[in-house]
Amino acid sequence: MELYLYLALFSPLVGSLFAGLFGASPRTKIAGVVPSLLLLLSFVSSTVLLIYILSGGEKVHVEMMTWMATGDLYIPFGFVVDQVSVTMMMVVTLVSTVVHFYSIGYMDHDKGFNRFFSYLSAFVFSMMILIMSDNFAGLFIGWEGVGLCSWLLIGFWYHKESATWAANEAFIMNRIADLGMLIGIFLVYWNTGSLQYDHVFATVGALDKEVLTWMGIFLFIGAMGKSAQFPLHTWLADAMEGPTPVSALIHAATMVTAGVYLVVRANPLYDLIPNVGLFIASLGAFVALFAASMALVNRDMKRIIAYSTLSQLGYMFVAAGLGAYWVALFHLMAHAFFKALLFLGAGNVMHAMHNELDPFKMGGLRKVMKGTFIMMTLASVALAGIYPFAGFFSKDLILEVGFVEHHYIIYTVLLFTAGLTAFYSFRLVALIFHGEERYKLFGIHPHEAYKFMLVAMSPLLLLAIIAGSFKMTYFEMVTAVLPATEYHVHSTIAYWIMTIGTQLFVILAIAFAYKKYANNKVKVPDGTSKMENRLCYKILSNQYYIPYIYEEYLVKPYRELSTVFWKQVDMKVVDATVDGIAGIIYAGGEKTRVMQSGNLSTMLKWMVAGTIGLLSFAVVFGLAVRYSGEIKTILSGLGV
Amino acid sequence: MFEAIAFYLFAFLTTVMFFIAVTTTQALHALTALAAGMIFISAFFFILGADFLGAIQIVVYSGAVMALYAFGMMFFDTTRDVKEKNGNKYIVFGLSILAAVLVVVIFAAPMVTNNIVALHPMIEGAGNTQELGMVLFTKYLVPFEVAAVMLLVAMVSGIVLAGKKMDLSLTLMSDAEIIDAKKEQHKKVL
Amino acid sequence: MEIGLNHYLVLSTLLFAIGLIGVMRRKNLLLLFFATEILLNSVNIAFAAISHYYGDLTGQLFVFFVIAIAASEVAVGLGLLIVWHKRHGNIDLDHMSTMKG
Amino acid sequence: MLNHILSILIFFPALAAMLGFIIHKDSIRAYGVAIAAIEFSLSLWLWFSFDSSASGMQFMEHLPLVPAFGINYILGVDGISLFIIILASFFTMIGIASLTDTKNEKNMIVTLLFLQMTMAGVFAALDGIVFYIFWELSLVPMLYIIGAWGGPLRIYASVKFFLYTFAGSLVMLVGMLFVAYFYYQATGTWSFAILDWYRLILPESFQLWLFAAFFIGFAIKVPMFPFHTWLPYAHGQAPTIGSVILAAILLKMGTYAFIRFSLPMFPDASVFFMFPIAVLAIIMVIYTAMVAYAQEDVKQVVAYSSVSHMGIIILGTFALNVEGITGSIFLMIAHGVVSGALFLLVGVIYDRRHTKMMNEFGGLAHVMPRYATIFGLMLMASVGMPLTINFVGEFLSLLGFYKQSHILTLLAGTAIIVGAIYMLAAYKKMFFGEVTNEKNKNLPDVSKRELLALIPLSIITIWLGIYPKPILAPINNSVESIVQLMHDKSITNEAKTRIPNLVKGAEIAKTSEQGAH
Repeated sequence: MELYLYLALFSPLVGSLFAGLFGASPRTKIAGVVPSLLLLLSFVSSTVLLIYILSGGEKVHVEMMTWMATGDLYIPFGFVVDQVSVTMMMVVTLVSTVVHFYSIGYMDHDKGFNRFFSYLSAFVFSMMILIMSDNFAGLFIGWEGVGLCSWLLIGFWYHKESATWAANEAFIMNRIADLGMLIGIFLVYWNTGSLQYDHVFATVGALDKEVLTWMGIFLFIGAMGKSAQFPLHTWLADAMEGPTPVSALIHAATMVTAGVYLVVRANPLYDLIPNVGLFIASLGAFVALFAASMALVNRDMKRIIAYSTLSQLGYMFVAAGLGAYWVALFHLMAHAFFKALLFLGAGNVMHAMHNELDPFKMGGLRKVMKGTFIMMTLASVALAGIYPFAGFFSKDLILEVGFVEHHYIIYTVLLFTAGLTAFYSFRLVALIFHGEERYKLFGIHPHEAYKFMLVAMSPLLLLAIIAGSFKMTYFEMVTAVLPATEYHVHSTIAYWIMTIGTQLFVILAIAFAYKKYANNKVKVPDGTSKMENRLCYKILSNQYYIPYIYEEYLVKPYRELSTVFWKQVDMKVVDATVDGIAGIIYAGGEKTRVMQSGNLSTMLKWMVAGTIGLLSFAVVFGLAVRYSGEIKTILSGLGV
Repeated sequence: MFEAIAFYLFAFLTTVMFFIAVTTTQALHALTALAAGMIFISAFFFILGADFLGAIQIVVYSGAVMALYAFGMMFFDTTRDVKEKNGNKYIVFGLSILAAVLVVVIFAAPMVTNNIVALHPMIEGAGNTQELGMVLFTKYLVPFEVAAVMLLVAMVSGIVLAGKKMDLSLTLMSDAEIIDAKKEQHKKVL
Repeated sequence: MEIGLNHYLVLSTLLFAIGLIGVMRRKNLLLLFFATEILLNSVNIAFAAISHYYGDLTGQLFVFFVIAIAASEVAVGLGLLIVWHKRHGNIDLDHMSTMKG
Repeated sequence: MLNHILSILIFFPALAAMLGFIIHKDSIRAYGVAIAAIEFSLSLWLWFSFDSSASGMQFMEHLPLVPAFGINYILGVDGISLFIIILASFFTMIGIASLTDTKNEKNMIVTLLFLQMTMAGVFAALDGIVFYIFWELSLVPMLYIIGAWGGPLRIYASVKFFLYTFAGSLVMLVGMLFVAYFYYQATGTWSFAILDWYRLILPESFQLWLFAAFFIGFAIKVPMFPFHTWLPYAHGQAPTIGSVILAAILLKMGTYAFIRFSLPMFPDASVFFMFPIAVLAIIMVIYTAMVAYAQEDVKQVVAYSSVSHMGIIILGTFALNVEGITGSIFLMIAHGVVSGALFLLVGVIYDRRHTKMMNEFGGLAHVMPRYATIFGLMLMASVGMPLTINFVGEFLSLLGFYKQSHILTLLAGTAIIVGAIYMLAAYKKMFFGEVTNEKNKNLPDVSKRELLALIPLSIITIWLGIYPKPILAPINNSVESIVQLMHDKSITNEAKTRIPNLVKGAEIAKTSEQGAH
């Protein structure tokens, strides 16, 4: 099994290096095909591992080599495949294989084609390290690695100012969270003496509650950055500047879920600190609602999906925070499938619309893009959580968790958010595919994407539809390592009322969205309509003014403070002090130069004065030696 | 008693002479007073039993040095009053007295009076000159020779420095020649 | 009225002070030399007295060397003085300011 | 020959430099590269014959200079100094190899070889006076490099550099003399041997003063806030090769000396001053990172980033445990590699455009993709990306200091944020966006000669990031002996608790002391 582990782990790296070799040369198909095939290999290996684990195999644990060893610290490159990581491996390799093949078509005309595949495969490699590592340091390698690749990929079109800005923002914001993560790792090390998961989680129970709480908080801060939880969420929407396959892979399916993975992975820790868990759940619920509300009015197709991702991440954190780790992981998996599908569909639309992102400028595309239309609709249905699609099984389960755990506020918030989710998803679908063909106003001639791109997307479609049916298999597998709590509403009637009520609510929201946006009266908004001038619309469309606040109250002051530090403090205080000291000596020389008047008589007087000075020294020191005992007593009396 | 009287007498005389030497406006007076002071100082040497030094003091200082000064003064216009335009007398006197007081304090400090062991104790029954000679030509032979060489060098340099154009004798020259020589000298200087 | 070392030292100090006064107030270089001679002599007295009272000949030897040095100093100094006088026509200290910094 | 390899390492380049004067101008470059390559291979040989399982000094040489005052020519290396010596010879080699159109090339190469002598001397010396001599001598070639080949303000910069560091080291010299005097008082014999000094147990009050005296000398060299202002001038005016050597090696003298002198000699004072120094280090990290962000000149960004990273090194040093000190030594090497590479990279663009202002550039990634890639790699190393060399050092340093103070480590950890901010901002200004300046349109990408210097550095950056063990293990052994020595020597209870006791290391510490004789 170790062979498969290494295959799964390193074939993306090989792919990345292979594509990297062509980095500077002009576009060659092979630079895209080879990494994709290698990823397929990785996927197959992961599948083999999954089957092995499913058939009751022991977890695969290898230690490749020592990384750092000093003092008591010992960090190896160790990898583990257990029920949790194999789930993640499946998700990552599957989605990335699909995205790779899709990208061969999508990036067809881009001159950075080779570079793109190099970055993308490097990302997959980092992600694999993140999920397969058997210790926190290895996790951190992957954690930073995906951050780096995300920076490279968001800023892929580096000639665009907005892209590079977004890349830097994402990187720096992640870094803020990574600091929390790092501190969490330090805490773990100094309290348990190791960073290996096995050892840490075995000893964590014996620790002080306060220490555990801090540990949990700092690790979660790390998770907040990667998973773009409030208040570190702004980067995710801006990250949509990157190529769409990147958004599908990194900013929907895999990287952003790393935070959830971390919490799930550290479940023995979080089990011991339910308070932190509750905080995580509350934050998750808040983010779910918060992000969904922003998605309601946004006019950027990709941003809408990004906010939806954010919202779904909130769901996952609710589950993870409430101790339903397997539910969180399950939703993570299901979400990865339909959200990646949604993004790839959006990529097709963008291609067709020549990179137009405003859905109000589209409309009626279902006639020309049948395949994409079906896929996006089904993905949206899955996202909305309609039976029997994947979302129903995973998302409704989270609602149930909230209900069963008696956190009714969270439950209500999530339920409401489910309605919002359905609304904005179908608002998008309606605006893009139904109604009048508004794109004609802009002189665009849309066309369907390459066939093989649609074929590449089909596995995702299939999974988005049927993933729910794996629920029990999955449950049995993963609960070998995660707490096996089943969440059932006790009374059957209440269960049915809840389920049907939710379904009805969601369907109503969908119907409302269709009614409002799928007709021919929809016009391209020009800022004059009544709704656009409402306060709440403005707040929502400006993302609660949070980016603005960050820009005004964090970024600008930082920039100005930096300039002040440089120009005022460093140049005018610190350096000036040093120069001042030198200046004093120099000026002293200039002043005392007058003493050297050249007049011998004056100089002789100075000589006498100098003699007197020396003689006085002799007297003073003589006296000091003579009376040293007395001086010491006086000084000690003064407390010197 | 005799020693005390002699000490105070000569102390008074030297002080006065030296004081005249530094304050008078007449160069000749100063020279005379200095020479007298030197001779009086030799008296201290005799009182202290350092006969050899006393003799040297008279010979070298009062004789050679003073003679040199007297010669030197012949070059300069000594009849004229010496102008002393000192800005602040208080500084001069203040500094000097301060220095004197400090020196006294240092010497009077008890630590100086203790712990001094003679390196070259006086030899009983030998004259002062003999004693000095024995030390000087044994332990201090090299410094002595160096001092001798130094004196020789000083003598040569003194002659070389002062003795340019010594081959011209003013008394043997006619007036015209003297004027020419002076002109030539001025040219050189300029 | 025993005359002790301190008497000599005080005398020596007094003469030293007089010498210093001379050094500081004389503007005529020749008279300045006189003042330095006074300084040297005052120290000589101190040396001789210490030598006497401690029964140590080193002091007297020092005096000897000081006198030798004083003699050479006068020889060289006067030579220089004469050269200077020949060049500038005066030996006034205030005119010697080529060492102005 | 192995018995005298350290002397050979030190004096071979100096002799070669003197011979260099008679070499013809056209062949001086080949000569310099050859000498530096021999020197580098000698240092590699040193490494291969180095016994990395031992913690004490190796290759000791002993030659009396002034026996009456215990001044001896003592040399030796342990895991701490070994790699810095190798790094120094390595940078001399690639520095000479990558020299581009320098006027008076001969003088430059001769100067660099002299500089190599002083650098090897500083890190190999085990006698206070010999150390001091090399320490001061190292100023002279650098002064000459800045003053003769620098920018328009070169005289100001070089004089400032010289006087500032010189003033600091004089205070250090006074401290050294006092330690030797104390040794004389305690034992009746004079000794300037560092290993002898290690055995002195100084009273705490003496330690505090001596620590302060040494601190001033070292802190200016590091340079620590607020003594850092000579560095931007020196870097700003120095030619590329000067900046590279200055950042890669010369700055490390300060931090190395902290570990060699301050910690083992004054353990109690180290504990006493730990928090004030940590606060200074944190100010250094954050403040200079912010200043770096405000810079308009890319070389100044790198210069200030050096100061910022040195803050982490100081912090790791004063963690006073094995993890932290090992990390800080590793970070010295890492920072040497990375900042050296960054200065070389800045030199590459300066050679082409003769400006270092970032607003002159933009969109360079289009024009010079290979350059952008290598710069990106070094940038990521500089911001501490895992699997690059810097991360190992930074991680260990911060990890070590976390044991001492949580809050301060949290503050110092912001280095990874602020570091990312200025580096990414600089990278964005230079490489991203459209090519706006006409002059940049046809810039040639990195040449073969430049790659010769940059590729090895890139390889080291990644190789040691993934597999730091060959370096980490010897460092670890030597550090363990030092930490144990500190623990054994410390007087105050505070120090006893702050400095961990490594029971297994006790034997090693003793043998290293005996090795001194």
